[in-house]
Amino acid sequence: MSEFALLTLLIGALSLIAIGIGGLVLSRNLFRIVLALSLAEAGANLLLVLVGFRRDAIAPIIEQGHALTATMVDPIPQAMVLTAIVIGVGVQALALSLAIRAYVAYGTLDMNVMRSRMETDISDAAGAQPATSQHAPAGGRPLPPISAPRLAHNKGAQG
Amino acid sequence: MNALDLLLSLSALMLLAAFLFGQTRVYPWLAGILFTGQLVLLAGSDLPMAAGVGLEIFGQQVGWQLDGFGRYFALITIGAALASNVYMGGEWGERYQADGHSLRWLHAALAGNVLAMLLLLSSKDLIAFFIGWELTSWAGFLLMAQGGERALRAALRYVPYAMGGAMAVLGGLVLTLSWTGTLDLLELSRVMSTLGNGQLALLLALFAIGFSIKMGLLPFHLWQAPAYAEAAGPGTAFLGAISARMGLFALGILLVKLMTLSRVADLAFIDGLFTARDLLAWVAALTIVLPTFTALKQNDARYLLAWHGIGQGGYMLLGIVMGDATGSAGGLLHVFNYATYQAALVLAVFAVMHRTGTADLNSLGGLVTRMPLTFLVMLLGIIGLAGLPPMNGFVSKWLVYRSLMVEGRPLLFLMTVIGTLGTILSVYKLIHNTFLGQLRAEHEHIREAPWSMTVPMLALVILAFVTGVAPGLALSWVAEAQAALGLPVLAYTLGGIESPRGSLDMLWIVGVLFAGFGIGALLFYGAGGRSKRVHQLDNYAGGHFLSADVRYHYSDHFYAGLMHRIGPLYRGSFTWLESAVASATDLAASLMQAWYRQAVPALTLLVAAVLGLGWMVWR
Amino acid sequence: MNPSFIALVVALPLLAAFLLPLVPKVLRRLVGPLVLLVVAALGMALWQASLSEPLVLAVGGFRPPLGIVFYVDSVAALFVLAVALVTLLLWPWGGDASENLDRKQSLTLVLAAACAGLTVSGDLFNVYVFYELAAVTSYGLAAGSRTAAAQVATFRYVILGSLGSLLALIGITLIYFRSGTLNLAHLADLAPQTLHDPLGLAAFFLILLGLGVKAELFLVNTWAPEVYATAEARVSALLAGLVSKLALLVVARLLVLVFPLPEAREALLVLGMLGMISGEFAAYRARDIKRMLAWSSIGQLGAAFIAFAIPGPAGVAAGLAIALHHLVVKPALFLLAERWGGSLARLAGAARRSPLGAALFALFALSLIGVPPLPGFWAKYLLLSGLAAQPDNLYLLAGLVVLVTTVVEAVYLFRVVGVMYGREAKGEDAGLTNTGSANTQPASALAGSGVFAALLLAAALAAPLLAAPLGRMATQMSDGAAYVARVLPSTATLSGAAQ
Amino acid sequence: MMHILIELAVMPLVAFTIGMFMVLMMRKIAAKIQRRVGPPLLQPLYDIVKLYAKKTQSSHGLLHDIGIVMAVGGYIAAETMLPVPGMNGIADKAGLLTLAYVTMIPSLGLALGVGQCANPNGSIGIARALTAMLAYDIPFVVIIFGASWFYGSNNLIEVIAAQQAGGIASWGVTKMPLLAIAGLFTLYAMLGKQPFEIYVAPAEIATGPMVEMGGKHLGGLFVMQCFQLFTASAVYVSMFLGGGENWLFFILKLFAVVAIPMSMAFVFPRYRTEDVLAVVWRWPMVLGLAGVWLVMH
Amino acid sequence: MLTRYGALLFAAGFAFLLFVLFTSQPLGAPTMLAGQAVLNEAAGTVGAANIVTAVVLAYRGIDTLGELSILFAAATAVGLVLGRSHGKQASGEATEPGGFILRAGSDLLFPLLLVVGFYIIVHGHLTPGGGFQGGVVLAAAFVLPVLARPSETVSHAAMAWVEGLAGTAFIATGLAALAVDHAFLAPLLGTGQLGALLSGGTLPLLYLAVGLKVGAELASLLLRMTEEESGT
Repeated sequence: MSEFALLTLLIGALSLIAIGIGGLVLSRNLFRIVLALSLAEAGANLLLVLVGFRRDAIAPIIEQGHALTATMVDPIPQAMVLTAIVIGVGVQALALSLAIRAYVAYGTLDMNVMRSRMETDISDAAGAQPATSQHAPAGGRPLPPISAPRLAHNKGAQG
Repeated sequence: MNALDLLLSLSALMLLAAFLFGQTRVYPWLAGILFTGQLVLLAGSDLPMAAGVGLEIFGQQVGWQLDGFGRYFALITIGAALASNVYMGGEWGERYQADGHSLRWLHAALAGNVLAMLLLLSSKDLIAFFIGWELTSWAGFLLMAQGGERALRAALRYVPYAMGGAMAVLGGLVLTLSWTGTLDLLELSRVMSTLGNGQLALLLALFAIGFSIKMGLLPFHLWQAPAYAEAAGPGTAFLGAISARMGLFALGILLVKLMTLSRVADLAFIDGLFTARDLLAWVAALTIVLPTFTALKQNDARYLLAWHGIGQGGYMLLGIVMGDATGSAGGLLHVFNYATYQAALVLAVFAVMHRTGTADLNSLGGLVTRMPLTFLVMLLGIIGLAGLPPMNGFVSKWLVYRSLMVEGRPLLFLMTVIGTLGTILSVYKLIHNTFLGQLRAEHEHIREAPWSMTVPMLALVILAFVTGVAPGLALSWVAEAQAALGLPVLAYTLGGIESPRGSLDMLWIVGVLFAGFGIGALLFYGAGGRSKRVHQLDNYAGGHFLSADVRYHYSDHFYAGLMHRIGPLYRGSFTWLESAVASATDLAASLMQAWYRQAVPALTLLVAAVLGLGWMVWR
Repeated sequence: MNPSFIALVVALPLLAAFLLPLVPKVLRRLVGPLVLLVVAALGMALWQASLSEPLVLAVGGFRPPLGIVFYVDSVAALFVLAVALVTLLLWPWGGDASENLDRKQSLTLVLAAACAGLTVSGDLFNVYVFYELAAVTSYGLAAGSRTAAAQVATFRYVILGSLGSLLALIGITLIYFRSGTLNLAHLADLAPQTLHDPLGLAAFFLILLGLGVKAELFLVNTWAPEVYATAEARVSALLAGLVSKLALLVVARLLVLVFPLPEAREALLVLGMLGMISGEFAAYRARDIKRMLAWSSIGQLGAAFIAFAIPGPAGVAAGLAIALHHLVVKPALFLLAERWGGSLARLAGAARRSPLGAALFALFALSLIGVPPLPGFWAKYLLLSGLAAQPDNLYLLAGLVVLVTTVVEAVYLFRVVGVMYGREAKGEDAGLTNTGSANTQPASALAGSGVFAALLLAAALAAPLLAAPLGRMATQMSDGAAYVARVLPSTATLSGAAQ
Repeated sequence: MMHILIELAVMPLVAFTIGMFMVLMMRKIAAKIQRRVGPPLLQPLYDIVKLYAKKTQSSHGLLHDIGIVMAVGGYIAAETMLPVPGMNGIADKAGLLTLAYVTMIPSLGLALGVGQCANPNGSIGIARALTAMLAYDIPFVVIIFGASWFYGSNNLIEVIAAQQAGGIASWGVTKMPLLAIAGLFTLYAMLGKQPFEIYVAPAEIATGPMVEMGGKHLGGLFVMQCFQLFTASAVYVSMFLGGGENWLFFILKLFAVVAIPMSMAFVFPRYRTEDVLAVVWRWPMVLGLAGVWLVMH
Repeated sequence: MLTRYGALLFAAGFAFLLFVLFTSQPLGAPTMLAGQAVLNEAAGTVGAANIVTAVVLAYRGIDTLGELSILFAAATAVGLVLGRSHGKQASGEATEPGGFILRAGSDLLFPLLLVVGFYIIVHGHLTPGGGFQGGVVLAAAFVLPVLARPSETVSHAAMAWVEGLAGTAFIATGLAALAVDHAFLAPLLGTGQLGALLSGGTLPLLYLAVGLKVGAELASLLLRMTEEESGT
């Protein structure tokens, strides 16, 4: 495989990662986010395979015709990719199922809307005011000096 | 088991006992006996008292040893605890429990404070010291926090200060370890003064800030008055008498023993314009003046006394910073003297509170006929606090003035005197608004405080008087403390000091003073007609009969003219500082919370990855 | 002790998890705890054995750089023990429909296996696999409270975590690209020639970001408050207490063995400082106890990152002390939070309703802010003295950050203590006062935190005795050369392998 | 021991006599300035005897009496600490600083006595009096500091000896003119005479500390005033005018100290409380501090 | 808008940085320190013609165990997220069955897929393919009928048994090695004739377990989601 082809593959893999991450960051739709994620993972996997590639080598399978000493590509990245793919599948399935449930609960797939709904839910569950409130935190901040009752008209009592 | 082990185990035992049956009637008796035993043990043991147990932990030896300096403070601690304990053991405690508070916890907090302080005072190395320091802080917190909602809130205000101080000390501790390789106090006293100026200045800053917070030196004093004033009665007395002095103890060790005052005086700032020692002296002097005049403004007796407690700390530090025999003796003696009359005063105020239910200086008055013993205690106490003869407060302050005069520090001297004069004004307000003037109708049938309360109060003021007449009694302990610390030792006599440049002999002074009073009495009672006693409620003003239900007691805004002139000079700039720090923290907290509410954390991750990678690749 | 048994700490919980749904109903609830007890016993035995010399297991019997190696030094063994014990203490005993309980128990067991695997694994990619395993189980557990908010929070967590894992995978790819091996010992051996360059550092940074997601590293920890606030308290406890520590441990291993470089330490130091500042300050304004604890744990982990950035055994000792201390304290606090739940304001008067719980909270708070003689102090002491001993000013700055944030921490923790011991909510607020919601198990939660408190107090009493083993463990862990020598007895075979 | 007992017995008499004539002199000077005749020679004594001899004597309680006793007794004690020609009392055991604080005791005694009377006007007066004390004592201690530093001693006996050693040239007033002027100023404020008499407010007695004082209570205060005049001027003489070589010179100096500034001060209108603070903290303070600076450099 | 361009810029920058890093040494000539050693030894010690399989199941067998567990965990987690509490398992309304072609096709394909799947699994150690690939085919075989006839559900219990037992089998094989050879997951039963179906010792057995496990997990994942879809 020529240098050019290898570089093309590398650029392809990196582009997949870039597109995936870019999509992940920019999408607000939950399903698009998951799709972007799988795109980026595909890029990473491709990268991994590419790293194990060896010029002028065959697949690491010993066949009857070949000598045992034939040049083979690195088998370890291939095994790693196999694992990585399966991991990706598991995570995506989980993400999708969460998306489904969230959609059922909130009736939207827009991340921003969901996030604000979630914030409200958290605050409600905690019985606290929403985070935007300007009130002092519960329990009060460090106290102002406690002045005796009739000290009010004598300002700045604590020196 | 040697003496210190016994002392500490007694203390621990008491803590355990307080937890187990602190609410019973037996406990105060037991604690009284144990405290007395501890006092006897302390006074009777040979110095230095070394603990039999020691630990090695993370390569550091941790041990305990009590020298003359520590013993001096330990004696005061246990004495104050004993008085508080007796006070707590009687009617006051019953009322406290009846109000729904836990006497068990109060006793436990007191015992815990004593144990923590003993551990601190007898520490042999900085680790043991820090352990004692933190235990003291948190035991103090426990004592402050009891006695209701306001006490709790005031105690919570103490937390950032205490922690800030502790962290400054811890920072100093690890830097010390890193720079000198040791934490043993004895070893450090040899090596610490050989550090470079920069390192020493940083250590001094860290430790001094930590210790000043405990002591309530400016500008770290704001927590102290509410925290001490709002605590449960005997707790206030104990805290006021000795708790803040742990900061002085630590500063004494740091400045005199470890760094040596001459080395501290070497640390010059701004082209030698002033040295670290000057700075400390001035902080002490300002601590005398500002809190004292803040006390003058207070309308709650407890707050008034607590603010004075802050101010009086300044005299002690100033004396020690002067570093000569007279000044340091004065500073150290003031610890004891102050403890005696402050505890008495606080107990007296709480006795009044016990009977009347308030410490508001605008709702009392005329109680002198109702509670004469408490009045006597307060009278002697305020004379001590104001530093007038014949009480012991005069002696220690006199020693400090004397030192400032001899050392030629006119402005510092002026500050101390201003503080004393402010104290006189403020304590007169205290006694006038409480005991003099018009008796309120609702207080007409009030009785004297019970014996369980008057006895410890009287014992304390008698002690303050006796050591005022014969300061040599207390000065023997002080001389021992000075020797242990490596200060020049004061040559004292029973009556004070003997010096060609001006001696002080309290035996003679008090003798003459009372002779003068005697002659005065002779002049007054010996001549002229007999005077007729007018009833307390039989008063006229401007020719108009004042019936008891008309409130004419002049209490509010007592020094109006003075305040008009000096009020603007101290208009809560430290309060402003405190709230500025709190607001800044709040702002930082809001910013950080905003960080954790960002909409697309993945974007942050991406940006971070790119920046980090770029940094790693092209650095 | 036969090193082959090391494999059991991973295999047994997995086996139990696989079989759990098939076990007869009567015995089903016993399986998990029993297996965890066995793992704990194994961990104990391993710890005993590894204190003198680390144990190495070549899984499948393949010689080290080829196959995967499990390496158990005393630190790893201790963490195996901790994994088993903490999981046991936070075990989901009930409170759910039977089927979901099965699932939660299975997931918890898998999580325990993944955590054990993380501690013992000596292979970079294997670490990644166990990390992902831990990640997926934690996602599942976090979503297990089955509220919509939890599901959204978990989704966000999944996305951030997956992106992190992706970065970590790219980092691993980079390392493999440069060095051609995945074995940590082998990498450590090769690193000075191959990996101590921008590429190696870039790889380290990517892995740091990736693993940092679980370790609540600053920049990638924004999930923590959301997830901890929505997940069940014991799940939050597991994530904050256990999983974060193991991710941290892996980062520390990588730092010590492969990247003992000033740049790597600086990165860790800076991120740790930012984590401490952001976490503790955010907690300062927290209004509900769960998020407060989440932020607090971010801060504590920041401290641990700072500690591991200190070179040499001192740093490792400090890091271990902080991590272990937090491992005990934070789960206990979350358990207490489970008992109370809700906003801080609603805690008013909690001390009256539950004096023991309030006292425990105060105890843990004191230890967390490092009040001697509680263990938290010794951890902080080790951290600070380690920082102070470094000549670089950045370390001193880190020390300052630790000190300042501790003050902030004390303020907000004691604000809570103050609320609990303060007056009860009155008037219109009284109706809000929660007396424990229906789906909590106050008694078991209190018992659990009681056990943690007992551990804490025991550690406080035995602090002088614990110092020596801790030092030994730190020396063992920080000795990269010994690791290499132990795993790869002779470097000659390596060059043979390279041919 | 014996000589102190003698001094305790004799000094009140001496001080009373001198003080009484000082009062007389002041009233005479005031009369001359106001173009009046002024009181006869023994008028101050008549006043006191009259008050003591009053038929109706009312007391507001023990503390009311004790306050007077303390006020008088404090000055008697202070006199014992002053070295006068032929008698040193316990001056070597107390010193200047102690003296300054002992002289605060009468103020406190008076304050206690007035407080017991439960008259708001009295309390207001005491608040003014204590404020005034705060005002004049601050420059006063600066002056004490300067003098002690200059003489290297706190002991009045040594201070006087050092001054008498070289005649007028070694007197404090020539060595430390600034401090001496500041001291004179302060002394005036201390005596509570015009224009600093706001706290006593003799013309409107109903709003001052004296409001509930009648009979021998007021008589006691008159006695105290005599003591006060003597004590204050004696302190000044000891510090700046070389003390008493013999009784004649001593008495002359004492009268001069009171008379000279009084002649000038009497024409000023009375200061309000806060103005007392401002005036006393400004001029004597500046002079005093400058004097201390000069002395120390 | 700024965020949008900024994000794109950073994504591109990330790719660019990676490009710089990955071109810092020549591609296509990997260092292969461990890889080459595996290539040299695998045939002899493991006996699998497909060296990737040797790596997956033998050298990095624990990775594979982990990965199976991830699938298991994901499936369990999905069950936890989607699953209902007792009694509401079945969906209420009957769903429309698929068209004739789909139904007939699925009937036709089911045995075929089964055969192909198992073939790929058992030849995993010889040819490209193996438990994962075969497992996916098996899963497809079980999901296809559900697509055709949505109302017919596959028994979760049976699926659970397969999942559990397959996983157990994998670990049990490893434990057996521990018992026999004192090494967890060590290859047992000799290497056999290189290239033969019954070679590579326990490798085919492990792959069978992997295949069944993967198939069952994936199938249950997919089925859960389809149930959720139809149930709402």
